[in-house]
Amino acid sequence: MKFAIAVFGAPYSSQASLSALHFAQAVTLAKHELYRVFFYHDGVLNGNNLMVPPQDELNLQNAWVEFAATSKSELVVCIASALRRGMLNAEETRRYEKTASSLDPAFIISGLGQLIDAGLQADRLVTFN
Amino acid sequence: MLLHTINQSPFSNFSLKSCEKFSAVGDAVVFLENGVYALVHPNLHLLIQADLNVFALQADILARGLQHSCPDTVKIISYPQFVELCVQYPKQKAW
Amino acid sequence: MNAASVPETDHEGFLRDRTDWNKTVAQQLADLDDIQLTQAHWQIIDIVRDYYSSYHISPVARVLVTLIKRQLGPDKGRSIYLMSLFPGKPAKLLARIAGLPKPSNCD
Amino acid sequence: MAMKKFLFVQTQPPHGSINGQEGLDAVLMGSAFTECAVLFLDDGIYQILSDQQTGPLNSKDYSVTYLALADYGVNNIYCCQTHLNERSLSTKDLILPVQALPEASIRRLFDEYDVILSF
Repeated sequence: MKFAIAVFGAPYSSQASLSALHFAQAVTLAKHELYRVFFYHDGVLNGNNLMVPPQDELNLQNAWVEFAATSKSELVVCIASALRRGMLNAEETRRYEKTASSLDPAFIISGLGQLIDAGLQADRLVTFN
Repeated sequence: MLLHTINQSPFSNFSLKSCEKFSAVGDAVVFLENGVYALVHPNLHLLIQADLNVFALQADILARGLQHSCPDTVKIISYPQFVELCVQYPKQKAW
Repeated sequence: MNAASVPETDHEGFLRDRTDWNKTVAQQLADLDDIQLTQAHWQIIDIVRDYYSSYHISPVARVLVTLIKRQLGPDKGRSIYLMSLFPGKPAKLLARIAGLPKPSNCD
Repeated sequence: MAMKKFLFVQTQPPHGSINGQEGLDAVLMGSAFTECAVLFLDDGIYQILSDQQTGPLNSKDYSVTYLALADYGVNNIYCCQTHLNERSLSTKDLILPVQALPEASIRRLFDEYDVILSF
């Protein structure tokens, strides 16, 4: 079965990201297809490659990147949500004349249409808010 | 058939009440994150009476020390079982 | 206003301060794409500015074409007409010239 | 297979968080793809209360953006009559025409739409 996951919560301030990560791992473990993980609202902050949690705590951004690498899953952040919250990749950093980029390259920056597409294409869209 | 997910504590949020109001016989409810505090909330039995299938995520229960307060009417599930529920129930309503 | 006093824009030609916008500035912004604003352009600019002022969003191209059709008739209410006046990416170009907020890339 | 229909559920009041505004963005985007409807539940109904004056707060007034839904082809807009009553509101207090439904009909909406996205 084809799954898609939407993550709406910021790392650490909400549990949404951690729950979604466990769920995503279970989806791929069960040999289901994971069509896309879409980050919206504060969920885009999961792509922040500047996060430095204490060493005895899970680094959620790293965990997502590792998950995406091993499962070959697509991580997509909503561009409008991301720009509003300062999650910029190199291209957007240039476009908005900023000095640093904050979005890990493992995360694809794209439009909200990718969330709608996930709802249309996947058999199941599961939201973690 | 709907799969309701509740991630907020019913002691500080209306999700449990809304879910009960807008559910139908045969729906499933999954408590996760702070939603697992529903296991010790006096209104939990309303969901059982309404013939809903009630589940709660084990990892969230354990993390909060609620493992000794789980009523028999609630099925404790793992993340893989949560995924399996999503297969059985085609639509999710996240409260 | 003389030609020297072009308000500050970003590297994509969007006004840094949208309150700097006026009809003279619009032509200066259009000059960056070698567009001479005609009455036909202004009809469209007026439509998007009115729309923004009423609804606080810029209409997406699909909706803009519908608005043009409703207000200017079926001959003009076609995306090819919009493209002929504002070639390339009409929604983005129009936002820039009409002094509306810079749209995010992937809309 | 028929195109899936989306139901967008607004549950948060405006300005206290950006959820409603970004939820509305999702509806507008969804309208480009498929049939979409909006349901206001609980405090979500306050998003479309008339006469919001956001100037002193310097917060964007997106309540008027709901008026654009018709141009975007979104014509099914619902709320819960009970939630209106609880807040001493009527549909006349709202910025756009909304169908107020009894609680039992809300459940039918959940059945009617294929994807439910809550904000």
